[in-house]
Amino acid sequence: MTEPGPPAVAVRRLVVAATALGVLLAACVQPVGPARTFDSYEHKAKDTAETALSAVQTGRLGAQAAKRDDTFAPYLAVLVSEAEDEASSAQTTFDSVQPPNDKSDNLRDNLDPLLTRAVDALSQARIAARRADFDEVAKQEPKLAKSARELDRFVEAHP
Amino acid sequence: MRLSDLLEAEVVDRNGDRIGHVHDVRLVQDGPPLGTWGAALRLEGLVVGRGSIGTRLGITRPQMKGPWILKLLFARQRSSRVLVPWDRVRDVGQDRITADCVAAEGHDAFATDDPTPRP
Amino acid sequence: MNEHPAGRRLYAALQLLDRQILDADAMMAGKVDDLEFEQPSDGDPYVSTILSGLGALGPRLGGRLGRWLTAVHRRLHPDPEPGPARISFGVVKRVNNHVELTLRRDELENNELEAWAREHVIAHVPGAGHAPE
Amino acid sequence: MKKLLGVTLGILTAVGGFLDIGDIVTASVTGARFRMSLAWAVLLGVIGIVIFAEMAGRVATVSHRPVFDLVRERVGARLGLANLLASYFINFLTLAAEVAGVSLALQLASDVNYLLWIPLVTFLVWIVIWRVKFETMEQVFGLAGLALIVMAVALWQLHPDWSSLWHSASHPEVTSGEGAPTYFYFGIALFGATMTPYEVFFFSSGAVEEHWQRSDLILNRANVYLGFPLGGALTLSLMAISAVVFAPMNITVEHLSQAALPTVVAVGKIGLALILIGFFAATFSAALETALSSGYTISQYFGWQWGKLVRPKEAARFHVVVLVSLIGAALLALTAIDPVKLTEYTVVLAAAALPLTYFPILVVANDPDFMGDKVNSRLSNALATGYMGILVVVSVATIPLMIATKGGA
Repeated sequence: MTEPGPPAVAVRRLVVAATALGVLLAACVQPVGPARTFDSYEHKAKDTAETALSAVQTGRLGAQAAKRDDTFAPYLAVLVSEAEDEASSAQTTFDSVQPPNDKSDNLRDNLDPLLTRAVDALSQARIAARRADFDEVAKQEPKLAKSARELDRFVEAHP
Repeated sequence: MRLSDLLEAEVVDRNGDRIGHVHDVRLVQDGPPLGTWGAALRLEGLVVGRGSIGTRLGITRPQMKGPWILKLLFARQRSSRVLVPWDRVRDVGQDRITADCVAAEGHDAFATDDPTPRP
Repeated sequence: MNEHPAGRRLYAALQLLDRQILDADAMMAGKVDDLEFEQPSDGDPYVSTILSGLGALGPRLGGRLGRWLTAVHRRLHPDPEPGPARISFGVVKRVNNHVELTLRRDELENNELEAWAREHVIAHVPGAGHAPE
Repeated sequence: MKKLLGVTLGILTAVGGFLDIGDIVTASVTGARFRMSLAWAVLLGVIGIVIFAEMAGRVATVSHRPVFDLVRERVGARLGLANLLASYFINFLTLAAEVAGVSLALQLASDVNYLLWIPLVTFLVWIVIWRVKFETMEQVFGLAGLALIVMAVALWQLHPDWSSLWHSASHPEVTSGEGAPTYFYFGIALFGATMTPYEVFFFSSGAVEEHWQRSDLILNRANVYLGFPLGGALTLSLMAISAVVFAPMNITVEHLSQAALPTVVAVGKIGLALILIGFFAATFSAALETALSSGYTISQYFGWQWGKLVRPKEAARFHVVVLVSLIGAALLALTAIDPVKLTEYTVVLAAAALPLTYFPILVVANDPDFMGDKVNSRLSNALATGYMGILVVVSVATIPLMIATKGGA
């Protein structure tokens, strides 16, 4: 009478599927693996630079909007601060990867200052935005533009 | 006896040969009077056959308007279905019903079915 | 007023089972979760009762979830070993897209969960007695 | 005017369905990454939802039976229950994401962390469901969602190279630097977002709540043919402005704040104000749709009285389900789970479950016992059968693609 019939099987399958899903979702949160070769390290460096570039460009658009008085301070503050978080977490992640050899050390020495300048410029912009000081935000635009050029060059140099 | 005791039960003839599974139960309104409803729904017979998805979905009824590809897909199921009149049923057991007829004697479940449209 | 001429045919699984029940005020009052047949001393069995609610659905589904639904039903019921909620087919008004009854749903046995939710939760929230505006 | 207001159900459903928190970001992400080369997925989805929502609305109008009622009756109590559990699970996760999404929209307007907004947003959603009449709700949020038209204005203002956009849309190809699995993963995400089942749960239940009669079938058509394509056009506008502004600058979209940026660039302060209102309305609509759908699906499966038309006391179980789902979703949202990621996954999961919802609609729409002379035409049957094929392919391909691409990373 209490023999599990087809519905019990269906429900059990569903539970299994839901569990598998949970594992899957967990797996989708990408862990940072170690880099064992220069190539994989270079690949990580390039990804990091791309992320930082995207954040800096986002900040630039925000700074340009501030310059034209085209935005509201709270929105600008959220935009820039999220971009800053993006860039700085990319830097933190990259810095935590062990460079596998000397060549990799060079690469790291090249990229790290670029990342630091990017995060700095975004921080300055964020501080000014939180104070609703659009002039000060606008002043970061050239710095951000320069940072974007540097990062872009780095990305181009490492296909 | 509950409807759920009949549905999906296996039906065998008096030789123990399988006829199929109960997909549906046909009722006819000519039983004893019941309150405001009127004549009760009498159990006329069991709709028995292979495969049941088409029946469950109601696609195998002749009045269904399509989609033609589904009707085509389930046409085989429909042709395999027979009506076992209740007076031929000898025994209703756990998941197994014995009917006093051989499979070949059954007639098409829908042969006498008038496609009565409802208001 | 004879909507169901004698001799009308119905397919129980297709046209009755799992269908929505409406009460005399057109309020939704559960599903036809199962049907019960009465076996008279002479003649074929006929549909005597609609079984509705978790007490009928649980056993029909079987398995762990079915048992769980049955347990919920038992929990909410005053009797220690309650059967499923029963609605005599004699109070059915008509069967079409819905199964319509001549009774109101608070006169039915399958209303226990609704009554429980109303008394223990919803009635305590301000505005429960007014239609949204 | 009254006629005009009659189509707000369709607008609300479509805006809340296509432009909820995850879909806003997904449309923006795909625009930035693939320009218009995934526009076909949105188009395919819009045509599909138009076909099936029209059918579901017609069935609800003629037989007064909403979608989940049909699901239980046609696929049976067992498979229906499995579908219910799956639908509820997906719905619940989406609700959590939308509660967070509304809060994110408020964060953009206030610079106050979104987690602090969650309790207030939860309360607002509940009070609307508890106290506001269905029609009022649908008109207010449907019309507020129209603020998103500013995205189309922004596209115009950006003076894009129309022929290049058109070329990208009409000659779809996997963008260089992207893998084919990723491309198709996002394709499914966009397709799934336009066809999410909660839209038909909500739309068909709404038709019953509004007491549509046979004479309102024209209203059903108007809602479907105006509302959903409008929602689709807005999604495509967002994709296009993201493509125009972000793709040349190598910006990848991660946040809701970025999705608003092209409009700010093109239209300025007014644009920002409108798009924030639009984001709020769209995510709030999605929260309402999913919260109500959690109550609709469970109540319709068990046959409980549901709906906003009766006093809450008379639909006690329905309101308990909605309340409990909402509180649970708010708690999940408060764990700071990323709402954008959450909806991306739920949309893809929903895509895997699509046939279970749409198949019973197709069958019942052909049943003269329910529909009388309003059964499907040959054309809509042919189209719908074709879509069933697509849905099956999508549902089979979805999970492997999700694993292969690590969720589109």
